[in-house]
Amino acid sequence: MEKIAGLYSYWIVVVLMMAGLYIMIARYNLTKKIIGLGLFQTSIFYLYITMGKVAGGTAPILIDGEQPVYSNPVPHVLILTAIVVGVATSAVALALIVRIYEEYGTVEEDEIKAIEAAEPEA
Amino acid sequence: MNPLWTLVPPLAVIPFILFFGEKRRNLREGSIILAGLALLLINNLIYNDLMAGGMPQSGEFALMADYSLKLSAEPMGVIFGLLASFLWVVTTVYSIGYMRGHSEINQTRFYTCFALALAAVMGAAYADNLLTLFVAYEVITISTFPLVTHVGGEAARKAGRVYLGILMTTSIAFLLPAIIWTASVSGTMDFVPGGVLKDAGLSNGALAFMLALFVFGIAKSGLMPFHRWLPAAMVAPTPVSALLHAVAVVKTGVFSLLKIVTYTFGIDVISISGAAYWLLPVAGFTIVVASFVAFTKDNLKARLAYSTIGQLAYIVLAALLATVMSVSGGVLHIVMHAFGKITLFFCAGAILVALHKSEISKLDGIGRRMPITMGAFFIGSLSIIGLPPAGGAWSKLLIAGGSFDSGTIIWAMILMFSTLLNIAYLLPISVRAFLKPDPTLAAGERATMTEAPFACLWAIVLTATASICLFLYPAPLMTLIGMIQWR
Amino acid sequence: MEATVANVLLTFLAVTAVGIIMLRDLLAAVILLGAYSLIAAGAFVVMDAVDVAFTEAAVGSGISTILFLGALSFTRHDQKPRPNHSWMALFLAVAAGGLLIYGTLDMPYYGSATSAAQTNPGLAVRFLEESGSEVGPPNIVTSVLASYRGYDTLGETMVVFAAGIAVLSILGLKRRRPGENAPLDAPGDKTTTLVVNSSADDGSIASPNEMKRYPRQRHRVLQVVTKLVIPFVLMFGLYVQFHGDYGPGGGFQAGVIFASGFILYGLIFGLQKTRAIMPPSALRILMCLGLLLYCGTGLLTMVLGGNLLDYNVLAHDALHGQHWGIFTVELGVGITVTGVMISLFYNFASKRSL
Amino acid sequence: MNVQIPALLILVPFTAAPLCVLFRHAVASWVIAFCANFFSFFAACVVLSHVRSEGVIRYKVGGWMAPAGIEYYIDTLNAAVLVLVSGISLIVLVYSYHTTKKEVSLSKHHLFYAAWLMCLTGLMGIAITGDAFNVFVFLEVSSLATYMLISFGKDRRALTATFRYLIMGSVGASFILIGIGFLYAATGTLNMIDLAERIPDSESQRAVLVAFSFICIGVMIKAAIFPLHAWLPNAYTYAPTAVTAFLSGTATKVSLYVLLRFFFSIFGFEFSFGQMLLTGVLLPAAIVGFLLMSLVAVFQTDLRRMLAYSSVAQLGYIVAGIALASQAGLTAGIVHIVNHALVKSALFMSVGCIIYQIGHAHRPSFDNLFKRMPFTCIAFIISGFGLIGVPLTVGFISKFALIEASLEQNYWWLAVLILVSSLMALVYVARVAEVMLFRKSRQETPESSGMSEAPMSMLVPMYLLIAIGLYFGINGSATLSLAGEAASQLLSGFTMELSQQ
Repeated sequence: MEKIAGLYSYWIVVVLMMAGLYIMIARYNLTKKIIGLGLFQTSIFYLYITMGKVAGGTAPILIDGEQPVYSNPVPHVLILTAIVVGVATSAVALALIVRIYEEYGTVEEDEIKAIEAAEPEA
Repeated sequence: MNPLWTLVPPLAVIPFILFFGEKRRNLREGSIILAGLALLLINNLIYNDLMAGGMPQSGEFALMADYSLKLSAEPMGVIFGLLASFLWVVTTVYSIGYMRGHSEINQTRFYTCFALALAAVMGAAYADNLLTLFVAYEVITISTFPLVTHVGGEAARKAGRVYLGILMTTSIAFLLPAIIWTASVSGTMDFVPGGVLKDAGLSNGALAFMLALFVFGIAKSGLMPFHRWLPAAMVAPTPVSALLHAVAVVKTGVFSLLKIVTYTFGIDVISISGAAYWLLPVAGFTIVVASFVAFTKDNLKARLAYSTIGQLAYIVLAALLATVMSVSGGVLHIVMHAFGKITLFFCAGAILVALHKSEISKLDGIGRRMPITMGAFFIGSLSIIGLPPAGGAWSKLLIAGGSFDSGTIIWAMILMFSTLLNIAYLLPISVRAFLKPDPTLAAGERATMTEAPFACLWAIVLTATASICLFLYPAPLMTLIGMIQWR
Repeated sequence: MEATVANVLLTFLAVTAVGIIMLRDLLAAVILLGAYSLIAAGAFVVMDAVDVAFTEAAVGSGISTILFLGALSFTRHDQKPRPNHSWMALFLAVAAGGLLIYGTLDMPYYGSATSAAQTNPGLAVRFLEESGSEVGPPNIVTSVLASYRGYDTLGETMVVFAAGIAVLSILGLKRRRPGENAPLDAPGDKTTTLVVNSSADDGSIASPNEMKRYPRQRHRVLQVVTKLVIPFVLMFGLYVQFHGDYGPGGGFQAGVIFASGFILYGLIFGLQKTRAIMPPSALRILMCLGLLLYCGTGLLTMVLGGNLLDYNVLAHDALHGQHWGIFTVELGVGITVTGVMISLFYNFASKRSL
Repeated sequence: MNVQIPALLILVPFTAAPLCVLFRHAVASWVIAFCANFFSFFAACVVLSHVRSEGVIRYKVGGWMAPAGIEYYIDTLNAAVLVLVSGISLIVLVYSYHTTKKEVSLSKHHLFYAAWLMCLTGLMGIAITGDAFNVFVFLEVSSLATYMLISFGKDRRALTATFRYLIMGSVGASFILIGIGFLYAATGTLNMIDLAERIPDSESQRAVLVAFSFICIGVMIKAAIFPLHAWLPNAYTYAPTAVTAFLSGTATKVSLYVLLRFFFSIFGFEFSFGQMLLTGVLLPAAIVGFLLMSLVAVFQTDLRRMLAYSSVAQLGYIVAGIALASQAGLTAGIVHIVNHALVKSALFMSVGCIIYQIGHAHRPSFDNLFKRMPFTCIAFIISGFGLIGVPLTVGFISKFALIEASLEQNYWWLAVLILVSSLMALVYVARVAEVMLFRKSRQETPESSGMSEAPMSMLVPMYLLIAIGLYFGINGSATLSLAGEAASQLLSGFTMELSQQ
């Protein structure tokens, strides 16, 4: 029981991650894939932050003259970086989607494949 | 004399060939002949060093940490080096006549690859270890590929595919693993008198398997079933066929085998372990079948090609018998067969250039048009058959003797049987040429002399004479062979 | 209490995720994703990650939603229905998830104060106990981000920069040619008649297309409110930028907020007017300048005899040096992020307003 | 050696990238990129020679002692990777001057070279660092730059190829992120050396195991190891030619380096290969990879696609060497990383020359190629030999080492399979060579008869690379001893007696 309470949040986060991953793999719509990627990455951020939490802790900002319990700042720093990376990737992917739609007239993966298969080699 | 010098003339001449190009043909070919003479001289100096009791060798060049490229001159290599360099000069002279007479295209490329191949042959001749030998072996394959496909067109492309396919495939699939295996069990790749596998702790079965890998991996020796490349390669211009496919390429194959048998396995290891037990019948089979196939071929070069396959199998047989006498015979046969077969190929080329004929059935009566050529052809045939007064007699005798030495008479019998077949497929050509009437001539008309260009003729006479000389005066060769350290 | 709140939020997240999977309308899915990020940001606050929450709210539910909408407005809004389910994908996801859950089984429990991560004297403990005296800023996240792991942040800034120029190269922002005036965007493949937007008395020029897309342009109320709000947004951005040492915030968040001021303006008053205020070439220079400021700080520390990004050498006193270093570095990040974010918006918006 | 050189190695191309964008001038940006890259290459050479003579370099970024700060950890392996990456980039950069002119619109040249520099910075940043999370950051730098570079391809399929790479690459990167997260939870540290020390004592061994698996899979996606290679063929086929040549020699190689670092230095030999049965998973994947991909390559008609599949196959050899997990196998794997990079970049460069002049690389539509572009054809054939493993080329050295390593463990069947795959390489190279040499034009048009070779600025770098390849093919002991050194360092874990800086 203690285990379930202690690990519950991890498990839900894992499920969320896999939901994102599933969308990325299973959905044909390219935009939906990127939505999945967003979901996936946000869940990973959550995983990290969960690790850094200390029960009864407070945000890691030093307060003069007090010695409270601080949560671990390291995952926060890492995730700040990861968020930026995530949005950067999404931006590039969305730009690509716009261009793909311009070129192919569709953003469905299987339709694009069909169009490409009809094209001559290189 | 450092054997490394032997690589210099053929490599150094390549820039000259490219520089002179098609425009200054005389200079181009002159430079090749000069290089050939220089190479012959260098080989001769090495021979002198060896006779004076030295062991000329080059420095080591580490290709990989434990394995290096190294050249050294031992008697077998000197024989092969002398042979190849001598025949290079002769072939160059011949090909000047042939290529011009036949107005071949891309002669510069031809001579370049030719020189490159020869440098590689020198490397193989003086290889001091398996790695060097393998490198040279592959370079020969690649550098002769453009020669095989020289004439272009679909047929040449197909031939090239077969040529490269079989030679590269076998060398990568069998020879390379055999070499690496040897290295990993014995810790060395060097050629050592008496072999390196004596104490390697391999079982007889493993030894037999390894030997089989070597024998089939060296497809240049033309052993069946990996012989198809040789007839295929006959689409090449005749000088190529002559030097490369009667001398350099195929002889590199059997020479490598002899060297491996002597210096990697050691003849004692082979004869004691019975490693060759399963391979001898393959050689015997090749000897007989190749002779039969040759018999059925009407194209002169194709017949010669199959004859070569059979003759090479003699040497393979000699190597596998693994007695002192048989291996000596094998080494000798390299030389004897080289002179005999190159004469025959030269003659075939001369007939093609002079009369544009390549089928045996059309050769009736040409002996009167080309008496010198066909006379040489006859001498060459004798040498291949192994009859006096041509050199082939000695080597065949030694190999047959080796068969008795090893205690089985059957191989000697196969040799004799194949000799009969040789007679049956070679002599009729001379007979046709000299005795049958020329169908193109009206009755009573006298044939006019239409010999090949002088350069061709000169080469033919030289090699035919050499064949006879080798019969009369084999002593220096025998001395060299006697210097091989067997154990 | 905290744990309960976190778990409730987590459950919200799960519901939202299911919604994202199920919804076929992409627009709704994008909005849900924004909501997802916002809920996550809320949870981050509960878990004491205020800086992360700040960033996630600004980026995940702000910028990234805008980008998604930009892309969507250009492509289709709905995904095509597929009859078959992808069992393969399901299997992969379940396998990976199963593996992860297996891995969590002996992980330290949520909130554990004795886990390896919390007690490592080299990292967490050191940062908590020493950063005040070694680096200075009360906000430990800022110390770690800009100083201890300043090199990571350097890389992160380059990622932002890379995204900026990648989108620029992929979508190919049309450049204003010298001598060409008000119709800023030379029509590319499509020809559009530019009309003066009569309802906007400020004389803004918009294509009919753009008017259709941005009907709010005509809303006087929105315009007024926006004009009132924007100074505060920008002010807040500056505050976040320079107050990052003391509270949550820093260059990245500040850049995003600053940029969002411009984006807001762009949404309400149209792209052309925004471009007149903040021309694309200025953005390009901003993007580069920020990154160069960061690199320059690194070079300067090396010239002054320290290692790369060793701020101690920047002033006589180590703490002062750290202060200056963090200040410039954060400023660099802020400038680059501002430039990139506005540039991203321009690229997506200009693609369709032509 | 100046102590700051490792930092400058990264910082100079890093700074050069925004400068390119700032100047916005095509030629100027090329010059900036060239100078920066040249400096990096030079610095990498200095670092390599220093590492080999003086031992491992540790550089404290920000002056903070690891594990609180980030540090560079440079031993022989990553110094060699740095030299390789910057060297190949430099050579291809010179080569790219003309192809870029032809393939990328002039107004985007500054972006192109900036992306190139960022990619280079990212790759070198991955190689030099001693911090696990920093690997992720620079991986993303290089990834984003790579996406951008590929999307410059002229064919519209470049876009979809980029997108697919982006999806797979992001999954890979996210997996790595998850893995690093689990590692952090289990050990509380991010520094590689610290990780190596703490992993055996961690109380969360399951988490470590999961971290291992996820990092493995993530890196393998990035390295395009079979069966996770799906992004590679299209990406290599439709990217601008110079980009393909650049990436084929660097990107996957750096990912392999990361794999080696995690397998051997961080998780340690016993963990990776003892408990994890990695040999049972990795080796079969490698074998199926090189056999199947060689076979697929045989049937390709587009040269670049063929070479792309061949790349996946050759990566299989490297992985096989790694999976043997012995000094000899590791040496073979590492030496093949270098050798294959040299060969494959040269091959893609020669195909790039063909595309530059003819406009396509579709084998059945070549005619009279040797007459038109003799130097390019010779370059292709010589490099092709390297792919097959003909003696005196680098391919021979690495294949020899690999076969020897497999025989050493009595895996004779592995040796056989490697040879079979080499034979398939023979087939696909020979098919191209044959067409190049012998296919005559079907209709004699004036433009198809004369010689129309690619410009010198493309041929010279290509031949330079080939010459380097031949040099290391003939003097194989140079690379082998380097790789051997790197392998023994990997097998013995992180070196602790260091020249701290």
